[in-house]
Amino acid sequence: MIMTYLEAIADAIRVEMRTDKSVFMIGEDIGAYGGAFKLTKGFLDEFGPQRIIDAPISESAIIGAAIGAALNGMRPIAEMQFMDFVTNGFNQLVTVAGTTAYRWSIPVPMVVRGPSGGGVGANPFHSRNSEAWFVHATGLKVVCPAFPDDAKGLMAASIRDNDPVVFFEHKGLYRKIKGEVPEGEYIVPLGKARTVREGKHCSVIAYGSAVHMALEAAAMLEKEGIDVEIVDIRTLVPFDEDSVLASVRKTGRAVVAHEAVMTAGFGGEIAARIADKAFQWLDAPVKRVAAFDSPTPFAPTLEKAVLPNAEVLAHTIRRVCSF
Amino acid sequence: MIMTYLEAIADAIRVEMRTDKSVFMIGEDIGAYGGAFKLTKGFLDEFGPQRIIDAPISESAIIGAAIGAALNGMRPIAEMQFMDFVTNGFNQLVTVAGTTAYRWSIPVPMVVRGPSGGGVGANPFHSRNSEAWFVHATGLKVVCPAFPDDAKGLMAASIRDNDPVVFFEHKGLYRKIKGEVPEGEYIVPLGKARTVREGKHCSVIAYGSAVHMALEAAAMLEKEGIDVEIVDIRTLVPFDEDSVLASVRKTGRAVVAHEAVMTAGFGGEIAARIADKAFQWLDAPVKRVAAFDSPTPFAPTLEKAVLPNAEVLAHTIRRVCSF
Amino acid sequence: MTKSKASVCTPDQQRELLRFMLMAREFDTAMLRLYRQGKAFGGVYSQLGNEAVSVGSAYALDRRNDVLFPMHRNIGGHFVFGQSLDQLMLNHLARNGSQMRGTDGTGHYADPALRIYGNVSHLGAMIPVAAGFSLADKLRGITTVSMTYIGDGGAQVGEVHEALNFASVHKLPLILIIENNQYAYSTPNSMEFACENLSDRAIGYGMHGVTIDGTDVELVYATCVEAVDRARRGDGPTLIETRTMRMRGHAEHDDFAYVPKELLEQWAKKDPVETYIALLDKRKVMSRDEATVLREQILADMIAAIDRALEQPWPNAEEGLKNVFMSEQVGG
Amino acid sequence: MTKSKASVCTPDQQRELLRFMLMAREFDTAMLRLYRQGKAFGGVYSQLGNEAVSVGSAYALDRRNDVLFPMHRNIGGHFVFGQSLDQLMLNHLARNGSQMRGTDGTGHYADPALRIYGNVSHLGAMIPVAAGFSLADKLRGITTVSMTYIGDGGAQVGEVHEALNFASVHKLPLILIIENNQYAYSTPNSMEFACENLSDRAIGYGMHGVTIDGTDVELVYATCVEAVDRARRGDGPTLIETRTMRMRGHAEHDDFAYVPKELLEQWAKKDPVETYIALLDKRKVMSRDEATVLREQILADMIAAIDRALEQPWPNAEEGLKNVFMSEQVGG
Ligand SMILES: Cc1ncc(C[n+]2csc(CCOP(=O)(O)OP(=O)(O)O)c2C)c(N)n1
Ligand SMILES: Cc1ncc(C[n+]2csc(CCOP(=O)(O)OP(=O)(O)O)c2C)c(N)n1
Ligand SMILES: [Mg+2]
Ligand SMILES: [Mg+2]
Repeated sequence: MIMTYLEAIADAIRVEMRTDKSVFMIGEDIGAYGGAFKLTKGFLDEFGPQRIIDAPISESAIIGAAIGAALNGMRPIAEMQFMDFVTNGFNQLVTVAGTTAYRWSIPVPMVVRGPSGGGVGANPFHSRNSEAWFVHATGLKVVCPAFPDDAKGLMAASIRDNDPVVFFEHKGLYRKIKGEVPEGEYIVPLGKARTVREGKHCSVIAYGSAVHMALEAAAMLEKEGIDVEIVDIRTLVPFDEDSVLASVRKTGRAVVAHEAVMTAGFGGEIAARIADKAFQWLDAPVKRVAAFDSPTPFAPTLEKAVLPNAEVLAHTIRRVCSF
Repeated sequence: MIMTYLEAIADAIRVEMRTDKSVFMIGEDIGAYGGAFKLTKGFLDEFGPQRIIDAPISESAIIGAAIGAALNGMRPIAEMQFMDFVTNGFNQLVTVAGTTAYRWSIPVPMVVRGPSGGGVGANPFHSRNSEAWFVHATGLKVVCPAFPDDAKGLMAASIRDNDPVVFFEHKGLYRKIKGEVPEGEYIVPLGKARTVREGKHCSVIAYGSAVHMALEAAAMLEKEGIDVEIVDIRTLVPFDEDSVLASVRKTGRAVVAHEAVMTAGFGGEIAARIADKAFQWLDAPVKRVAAFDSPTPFAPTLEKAVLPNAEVLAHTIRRVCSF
Repeated sequence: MTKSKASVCTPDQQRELLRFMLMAREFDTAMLRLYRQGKAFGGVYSQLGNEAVSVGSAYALDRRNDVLFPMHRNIGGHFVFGQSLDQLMLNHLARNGSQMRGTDGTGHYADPALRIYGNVSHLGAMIPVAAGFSLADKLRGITTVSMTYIGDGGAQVGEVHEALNFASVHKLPLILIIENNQYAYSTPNSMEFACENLSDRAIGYGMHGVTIDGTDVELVYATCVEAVDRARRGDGPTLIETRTMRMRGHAEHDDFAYVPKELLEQWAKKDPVETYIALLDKRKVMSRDEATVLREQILADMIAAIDRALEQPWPNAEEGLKNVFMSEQVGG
Repeated sequence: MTKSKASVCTPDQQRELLRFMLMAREFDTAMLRLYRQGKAFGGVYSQLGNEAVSVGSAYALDRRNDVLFPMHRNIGGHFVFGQSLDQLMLNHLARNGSQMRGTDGTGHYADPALRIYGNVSHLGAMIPVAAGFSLADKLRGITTVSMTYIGDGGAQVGEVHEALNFASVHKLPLILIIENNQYAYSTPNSMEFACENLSDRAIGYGMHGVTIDGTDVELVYATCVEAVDRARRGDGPTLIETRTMRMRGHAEHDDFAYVPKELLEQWAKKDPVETYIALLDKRKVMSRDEATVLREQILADMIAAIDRALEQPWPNAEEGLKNVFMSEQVGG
């Protein structure tokens, strides 16, 4: 069935909630209103206020309550109205959720999810890509889907996972990206990259919105005879290092791309691993394409300048290929 | 004058407070008690309760009040009793402090400082190395001194800086590391690395406690004829890329070391930049030595296994040198 | 809730209060018009029904010495504090020449010369900051009253608690107005908190607290004057809950179907602008006709300022690639 | 503050309460001894003076159905909930065989079988978690009372506010005891908050609140029984402030020179254990001599358990290198 990225996520949650009574949702305005992005539209009617819980504006309480419910055998899904607001519940995620399995060997099966990312003229406080913080926190799984089918399958896998998962949905993809999505139960296991495009000249390692940027760049370069391979890592934790290295060993070249700011982003981790473990296969330095190290600005002219784009990526791939 | 790392930091603050009335401190138990680590011992007597402000246990209020005071022309120094508790004031730092210069062009001259790091048998909540979060946040300067003189000079520079600085003091170095420290006003500018040891076979890029680990490893390897160069980057933001690259171009080999967990740590950023920008000079892959991706455990046997150490670093340097 | 009887304001003050309320009201009219033309940029947050709060409260401050930290439904305060229409429109539309250079928009700007410090989106985050602003002056021996705002929804954020407690322990001259407009986005009071009055929280901080009708501009003003006096005397912060109704959606994209019609009708009778026009007419301070003329003039000015702002180009792309740190900035 | 008169407890209950308090008291004696021998590991946080709170509160719960989230001065509750001395000592000393495998220590462990969930160091962080635990059962149609604690200092943390408000809106069966022992580390009440009673915060959440003498174990018990009843009836959370004195330093490294001697002397007269021994003697429920024998036996048991724990090696290094995720664990 053809679905948008947003519909696919909603579909995953709906299917899981139908089959597993322990799954419930908690967040701001997710009930009667159906959520700021209408992702939970109709959920209140189907599942009732016991399982679609409208919460006060209290991100710490929302995440903390989800942790407590998870400790008590439920599988809560906590919505951040915008992922930016996770900074208000940051302590709960990194201090409590991320350390529980290690310390207590008790599962905390929960998902914290919400819209992240820029490019839609929001503002510095509605556009952040903060996935790297959670990767570095330890004990949290981190998921960043790029396509509707993956968004569905990874969401279902995240809900079923026994560890806390931070699930980044890119708001720019919500309604822009459509695709065929399997109906009913559908799982894409966490920790497996997906080769989105086969190519022989250069590997682009990307996730989230950057995968679409990579597809655009690849299309541009195809005309120039540059054949780009695109590996969508899909989950940052667990990280499918083998697939990434396999691709780079094949092409001998790599560019890492993400929308988050460059410095200390997950791209540094990926590039460092490639440069270390595929050293002998590399014909060119591993380059990164990412946002300028600033907040995401409001005016479209500025935002365009700060965020990475297909032109810059294509240019970088060209440089790497002619190295 | 010979001072401990802790005394040097206290000295910097004392000197700056004597010369600049706009500098004040705020934190928990920093007054009569002199702080959990006694860093502010005697400060209340010298500067009075107006400038040494004991605050309630409210990290958001402490950091937020510091931001407000900084906006209003003061130069506050906010103490986190342990740097781990910055997660409770995280939103203030990354959302407010880090975006103000960009949005408002108004200085927020403040320092958030406190003890971080492990190896002293604290527990998962008193041992975190979280500097990479703040590097990735944008708009925050990040300082991690390794020696008493640097600790003093960088603290003074941080206080005088017009941007918010997150200053990580390693609690394991507080009383263990002593050294000659210039008396009176002393500034070490932010953004300049320091070559702690000259060598020709391999560069170790490190900061904080890892610099001492590197010195230990270098001493071990010296006997084996491996001559290690150690670059202490001292500040993560701004990052002295030139010095790092110059060293690697010279030695042709690099190992990056920090105590923070490896994945998505600042070491990935450093390694990625080296692998990119010194590509043609590299005779071996850039390796990293860092903590295992877990919380810092409590029992000494476990903590020792999780944190990096000089043996592992030496072993890694050996591998890189024999590549 | 108490109701004001005789006016606490001089006729000049009353006319000024009305003028600022009309500016707030017509700002909304103008922005709504822009939104419908598809030319607005970012969310358009109406303050319809809240004019008396934003105007009456800011009006109680000494704008040369005190400081205003407005939130997203406080455009009236910007006017009281002397912000120009042009600057406001440039900031809202993120155009070239705006104080924020396009890095941010809406009412998020700061204008230190006018002693206005805008908000960030994260609700409650600026309250400790406002407290700290006053703290700085307290250390200098000066009393600077900081006034700031939070919604009935935002009042549940943890930082609000920390900031209020901190301000009360340090007896800081902070005034926090909880603008209870019945809804937080789609969420009604009943799902946000379980206390009777949000000002009941004051006792837990050992500070003065009061709940008032937020549609009565003179009551808001008088209550804030008392709070300002208390702050200046060194008696610490005040928590004021103002009861109003958010008469439009959360932002203009929201059709607020979740709000019962009767509730809107009931509150429409208490429209703060219309009732004040009627009152001043009755008091013979300003006639209805004069008010209408004034209002039309204000709207015309707004639209002209919007048109001027729209003529400005978007800021240059390079503005986004600098000034992340003050040390990069001239004089930084 | 109200004082209990006639006992609400049967003689058996009274003897049990005393036994648990003696266990709490002698746990401190044993740990202090260990500390002085240089064999303790991590901070040693005495609960001297707080025994009546931790015992009386936990004793009000149904330990097969309710759940305890203790904080760092609540060792008494662990005993009430049936934790074995050996397990406690292994956890405190982080030895091989401890439930946390050495990853963490002190009272931070969880024992789901006993319905005990320990704390993290970050004050206040477990309160929303405790609320969420009850929420899960509420969704299943079960009422599980969660009892948790915070200090007079920790009560200022933002998460406490969010959790209490959340629990009250959802009428969750949560009981939060604010253990006001006059100090937060070195910081006295006067520098922590400005309200009269910390239970005054209850009204701001629309929940029941009360401040009581925390040295009277039967009063604590009776107050908590009421709170448990309220929770079971579906009438939501309760906030109970207990007034006690922290009779030692923050942890044993702290000489608490900042505490006025007279304050300690004054509170020493209200020692919860000694006064209860005297009361039971007077009531002829248990003689002073019997109490002394019991106490000595308890201390001997503690020391034996410590000795057994100390004989255990540190956990194997590999324990640190696994189980960051459940998916790595057997059955995960
Ligand atoms: C910490 C945080 N969480 C969530 C949001 C998203 N959000 C923006 S406005 C809003 C509703 C605010 O309601 P209220 O505080 O009552 O103010 P009002 O808009 O009604 O004036 C929400 C949930 C936010 N901005 N900040
Ligand atoms: C969020 C946070 N900030 C700071 C600390 C450091 N700290 C540990 S205990 C303590 C004092 C606690 O005082 P109180 O809450 O009154 O409890 P008490 O120890 O007196 O029982 C402090 C400041 C912490 N653990 N968590
Ligand atoms: Mg509202
Ligand atoms: Mg206390």
